[in-house]
Amino acid sequence: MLELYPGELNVDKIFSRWRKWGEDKNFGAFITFVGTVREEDGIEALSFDVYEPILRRWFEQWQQRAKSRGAVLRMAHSKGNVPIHTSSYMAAVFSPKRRVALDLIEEFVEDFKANAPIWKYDIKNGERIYAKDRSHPIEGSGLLDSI
Amino acid sequence: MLELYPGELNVDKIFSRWRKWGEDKNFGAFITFVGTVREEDGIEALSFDVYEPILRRWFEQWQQRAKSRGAVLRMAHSKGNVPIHTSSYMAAVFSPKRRVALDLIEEFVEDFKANAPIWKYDIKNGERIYAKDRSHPIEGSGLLDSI
Amino acid sequence: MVRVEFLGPIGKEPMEMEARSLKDVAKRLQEDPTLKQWLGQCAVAVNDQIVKSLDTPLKSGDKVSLLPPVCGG
Amino acid sequence: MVRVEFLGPIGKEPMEMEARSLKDVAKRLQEDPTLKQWLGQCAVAVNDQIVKSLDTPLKSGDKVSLLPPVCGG
Repeated sequence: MLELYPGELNVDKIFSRWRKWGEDKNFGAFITFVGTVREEDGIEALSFDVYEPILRRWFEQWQQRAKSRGAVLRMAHSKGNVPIHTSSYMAAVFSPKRRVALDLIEEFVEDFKANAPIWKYDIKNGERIYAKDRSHPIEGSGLLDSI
Repeated sequence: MLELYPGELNVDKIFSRWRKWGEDKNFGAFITFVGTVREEDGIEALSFDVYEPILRRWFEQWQQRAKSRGAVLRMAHSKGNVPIHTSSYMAAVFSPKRRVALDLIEEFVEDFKANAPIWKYDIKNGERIYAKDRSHPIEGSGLLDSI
Repeated sequence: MVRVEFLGPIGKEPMEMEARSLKDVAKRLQEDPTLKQWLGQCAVAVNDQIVKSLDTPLKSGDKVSLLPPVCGG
Repeated sequence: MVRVEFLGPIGKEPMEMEARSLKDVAKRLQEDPTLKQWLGQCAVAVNDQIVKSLDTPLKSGDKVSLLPPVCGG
């Protein structure tokens, strides 16, 4: 249910495949979130490092939370370079009714932004620059500096 | 930005067209909601009456609200019969950043459920039965009974 | 003459009547036993705008619509 | 020996060291000037589980990962 791709996502294809998967499972609500690289500050692309083992654990915990509410989550993310106006992130919730789906997509996307082990870089004039100012310390950061 | 179709929606096609429309407009977030007819209580399909003039006014008010927050809404809905496991409703928000998109999709879908002039019927053994118990009086209902 | 339309599941043919305000329409519709179950649950639009006051004035050619409880999606 | 890995933008080669708990690792890394800007901002995982206590015991073969501030999506 967690898919990683080199470079930009083929959004239509992933959407269609996810939708078809849910088609015969009697879900009444299907919400997708698509994140697209914005043209700003003269960047050519964004680039991503993903640490897969912890990302998979983080995702599995969310999947269990979703399951306890009758829902299913899916997610796709890019690794490496993603040009402006193409997409690097997709998340989806399937659920029997709309309320759980609306709640979950928000909680999941916000926690993804706060805690998923993914690092973002701006590509400017071919250089890869860590997007430090837009990055967030994961919950519990600073432990090794606390003595 | 408001599309009405006889019968079930071609979800993949509508999604793809909407996404392409937004592709070069520098939106960072694109959220879609898809409502699918659930198999329950032995129904064969749902059926919908839509009163288009008021639906279009209602939608245009929401479009203005979205615009004031830098966002754009889209919506598609079925008229007539929609078989189980096919979709009757799609809504979408495009916005520069995720927060507005997450807020708007929830507010828009909830107000749609409460106030859009659409009536739902169960199709059971070929009969069309008003889904009275699942329907909600529009805000301000009862006016003509108030003297 | 104003025209009164019954939307969705009410399933009643449109009516034409003389009315100078929504109050006149309300009085007339309250006399119709087939509408008894609907009036308390319906919103009202004049020329496709939802209205909230019985004092809403009407003129000849206006359209009054009754909107029973909705359930889209 | 435990192995310490530096994820994402830290850009530092893994280190091997003797350590019986995370406290030993902390002391050792605090001696490294190239890590000064990172330690206060990094979360820590032991064998790919995020941990919250310096008393977390370590044994030979364990992997310690430093996770700098993230920004997916």
